Amino acid sequence: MMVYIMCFILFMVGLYGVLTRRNLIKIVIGFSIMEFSCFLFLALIGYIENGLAPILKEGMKNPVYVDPLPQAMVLTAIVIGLATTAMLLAIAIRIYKKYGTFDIRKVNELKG
Amino acid sequence: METLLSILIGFMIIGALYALHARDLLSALIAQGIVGYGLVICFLNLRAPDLAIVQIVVETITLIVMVAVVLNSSREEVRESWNRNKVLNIMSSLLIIGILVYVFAIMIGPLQPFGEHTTRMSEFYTQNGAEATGSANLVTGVLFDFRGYDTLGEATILFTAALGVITILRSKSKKESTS
Amino acid sequence: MELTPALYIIVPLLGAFLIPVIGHFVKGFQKVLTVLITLFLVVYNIWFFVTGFDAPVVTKVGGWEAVNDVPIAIYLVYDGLSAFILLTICLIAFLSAFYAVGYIKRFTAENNFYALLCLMIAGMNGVVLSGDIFNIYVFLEIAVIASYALVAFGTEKQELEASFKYQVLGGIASILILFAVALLYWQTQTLNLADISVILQEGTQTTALIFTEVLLIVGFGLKAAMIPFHAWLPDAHSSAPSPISAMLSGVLIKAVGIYALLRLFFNIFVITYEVSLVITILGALSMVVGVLLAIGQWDLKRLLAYHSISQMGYVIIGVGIGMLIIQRDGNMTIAALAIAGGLFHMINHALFKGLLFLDAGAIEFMAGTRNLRNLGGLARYMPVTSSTSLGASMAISGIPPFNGFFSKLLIIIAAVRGEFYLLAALAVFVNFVTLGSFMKFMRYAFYNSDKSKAKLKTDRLPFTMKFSMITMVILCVLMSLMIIPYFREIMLTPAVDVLVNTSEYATKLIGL
Amino acid sequence: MNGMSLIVKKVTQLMSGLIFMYGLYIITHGHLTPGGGFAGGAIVAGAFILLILAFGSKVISLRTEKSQTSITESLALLIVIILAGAGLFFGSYVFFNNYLPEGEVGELISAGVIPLYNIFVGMEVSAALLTIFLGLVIYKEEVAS
Repeated sequence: MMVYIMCFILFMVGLYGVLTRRNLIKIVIGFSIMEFSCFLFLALIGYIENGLAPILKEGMKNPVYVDPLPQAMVLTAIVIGLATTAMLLAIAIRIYKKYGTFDIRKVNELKG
Repeated sequence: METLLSILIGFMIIGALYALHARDLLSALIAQGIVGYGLVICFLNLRAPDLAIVQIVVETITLIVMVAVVLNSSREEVRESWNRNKVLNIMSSLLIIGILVYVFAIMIGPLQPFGEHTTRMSEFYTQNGAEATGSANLVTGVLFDFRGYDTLGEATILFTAALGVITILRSKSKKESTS
Repeated sequence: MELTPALYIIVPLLGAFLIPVIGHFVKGFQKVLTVLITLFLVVYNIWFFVTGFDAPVVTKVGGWEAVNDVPIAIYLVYDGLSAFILLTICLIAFLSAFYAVGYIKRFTAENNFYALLCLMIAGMNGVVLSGDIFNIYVFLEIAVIASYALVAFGTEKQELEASFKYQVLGGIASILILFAVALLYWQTQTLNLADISVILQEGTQTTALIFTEVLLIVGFGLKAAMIPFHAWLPDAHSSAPSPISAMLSGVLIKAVGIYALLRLFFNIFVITYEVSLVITILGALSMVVGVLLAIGQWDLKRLLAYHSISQMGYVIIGVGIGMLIIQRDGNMTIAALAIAGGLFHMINHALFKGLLFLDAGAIEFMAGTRNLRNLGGLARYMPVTSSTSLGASMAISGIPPFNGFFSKLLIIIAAVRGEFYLLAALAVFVNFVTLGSFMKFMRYAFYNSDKSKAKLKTDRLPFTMKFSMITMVILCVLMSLMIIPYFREIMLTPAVDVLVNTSEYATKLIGL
Repeated sequence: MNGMSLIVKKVTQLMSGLIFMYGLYIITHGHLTPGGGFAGGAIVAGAFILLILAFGSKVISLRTEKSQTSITESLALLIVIILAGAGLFFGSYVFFNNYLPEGEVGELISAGVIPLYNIFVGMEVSAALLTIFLGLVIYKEEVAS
């Protein structure tokens, strides 16, 4: 259970970063950390003790493979994370151009 | 195995904390690299070579793009003075994180421990997946055959993001002659 | 030809991929294609209803049959609830796309706009059709990433800020949902919703399951903008271009927020008292706080956005009362009535709120501002807009000939008969505040002293914008017919049946 | 963005070809060895990004390049969805069917449509990543000038 708890701590660190940092780039970093912890969590779930990587080899008798399904899910999730990061960065540099800063306390046109 | 992974994740947590608190944005990005590449090592230990390859490439490209974004901008992190409020904030967030982690640790108690995973949906994938799809790499078999629909969605998301980025970053948003 | 739900996803995706290629060379192609695609979807949907389908229609993607009753493929499930929400999505999408033909002319990069609109439709259809929890996550991301880009379409200061806020909160919600999916996979070793349901109905309520449910409520609650999680909605919905505001307020928060919550908490998890209480309380909070926040707004679209939160509160208390009654094992007819009221209000809200956002877009198009203080006397110059706004305002504040009255009435009757008197009183109270708020809107925008004459940008609206607005106001009246038993049995009853017979979803799917 | 020094340019010339070939290998052997369309596509995009970084953005016309990559990604995805939908209209009337013969496990030409999906998804991923990168670079140039 130790690994899962460590993984959750990593998740909370990312969430803390997203919610408390005041710099746009730091927020993007916090997001990446949260995503990484989710990927790790999925990969941890699929692991089987003494399992083999899920690639077929000749001449194995009754091999035990680790679960390939969470790995396929993580592959999908990695690409989704990449897409999210790209969108956030595009907005961030556009905001930098308009306001001249990455500080979100200065970005407050909308109120109420 | 479990201890090794825990130590690795511990290093990743330290890297993450440094990344979130570094003064200079460039060093923050490099510290984020610790987390990303640490994840690659974890994937290799978890017998997931496909994930390791994808993660190492994606992490590298993300780092390049983020460094390119940060380089010509102001790299200084916004200064915050140390006062009573800040200490209070840090204490309260530590407390909340502690409580949540404790709750999580209790809540997941009844589930299977690490390494004793059983399969239900992927039973068929590991037993007969290779013959059924003809692919020796089971992950590719799952990705493009059993769950090919997910993969279509995933490629579409990347397409959406590319379209979104060039839409957001276009130079003029409104046509001139509307009046 | 056999009816297949897969076309709901293939057709808009084909459109989205064709537009950047052919639209690059042929002028005007993107508009025609998008309108044709959405029109096709509406016709296809109505065809489904008319021929009467044998619910549920299940497509196993890849053709993999279940092994020992364990499904191994992704299922596309088209049942009464999916059909109902798909009709809402396609109808609003068609009218918004047709409206956009006239409205978006002022902006550059029209190709990207229409391609992203198609992607958003495909994403929402995918969420509604999917019978696989990870697949729901993937298609949800398509819809929300497209909407992030569309909110920032104008690339002004406000739009960028709103989009960033929306992305941060939406991203947190997505990651929480992914984490919950991982936890569910850990507990059940499967991703198929029907299979998960079978396992969870057999097993007991473990602590890990409660944790998962909390994560899912927070995640989808953020997407649906229930009250403690609403911070992004007013900014995002008021900053987007008007047709997109209509889509976001009208269908996106329902398809990716409310629908997912309904499907998961009615059909998959065992309904517990705590969860139904939490959902009802969140709904009541949204209803009351949303309307109170809306009173002080002078920005037209912001006012409408806050009313969206409040009206979604009606939907949520409708289904929440249904859940509470089912859990109490009380009278199933009252539960069905409450759920029917909630679902009916969902499609009504899509129509009248979409129409109001389109009207706001027309006002902005003509007068160049959406601050109510600077408007006035527009009724003389914009007869179509003012009359359709009047209809929509009457619908949203529950005045009899319009659809809003009947759905609110159903919810209130169900609340009284289920002995939730406080909720019924709150619903009536909120309705009066809404009425007051929309009287203010009508007065300041259309009937006050003439302040805006000098600033009118153009003197006539494009035909496509007028057409969409008029069609919507007619639909607002026609929807009242759904209270008549014949129409109710075609559309509303199958959707309600899916939710009331909670475990039937799994039993029908597993044997296939 | 200016180019880098002569040494970097020479090394990049040598390396980028190798990286490109490695990406192609990863894509085409996706069903036999670790990797596949996503990893290989990202590696191919990496080779191009390396070239642009080393030689500077003045060597190529960024805008033409961007419109080409964005058309490429649309076309690649169009082919993927046509491949997937083809099963719906002939064959067994199933969406996403693997309708080509599976062949023998372990051969290069095997696994039915999976290698085709790998190739076109790889194309899509590389084109999409390049589009994102070029979009950011073009925006930076506009801001600088």
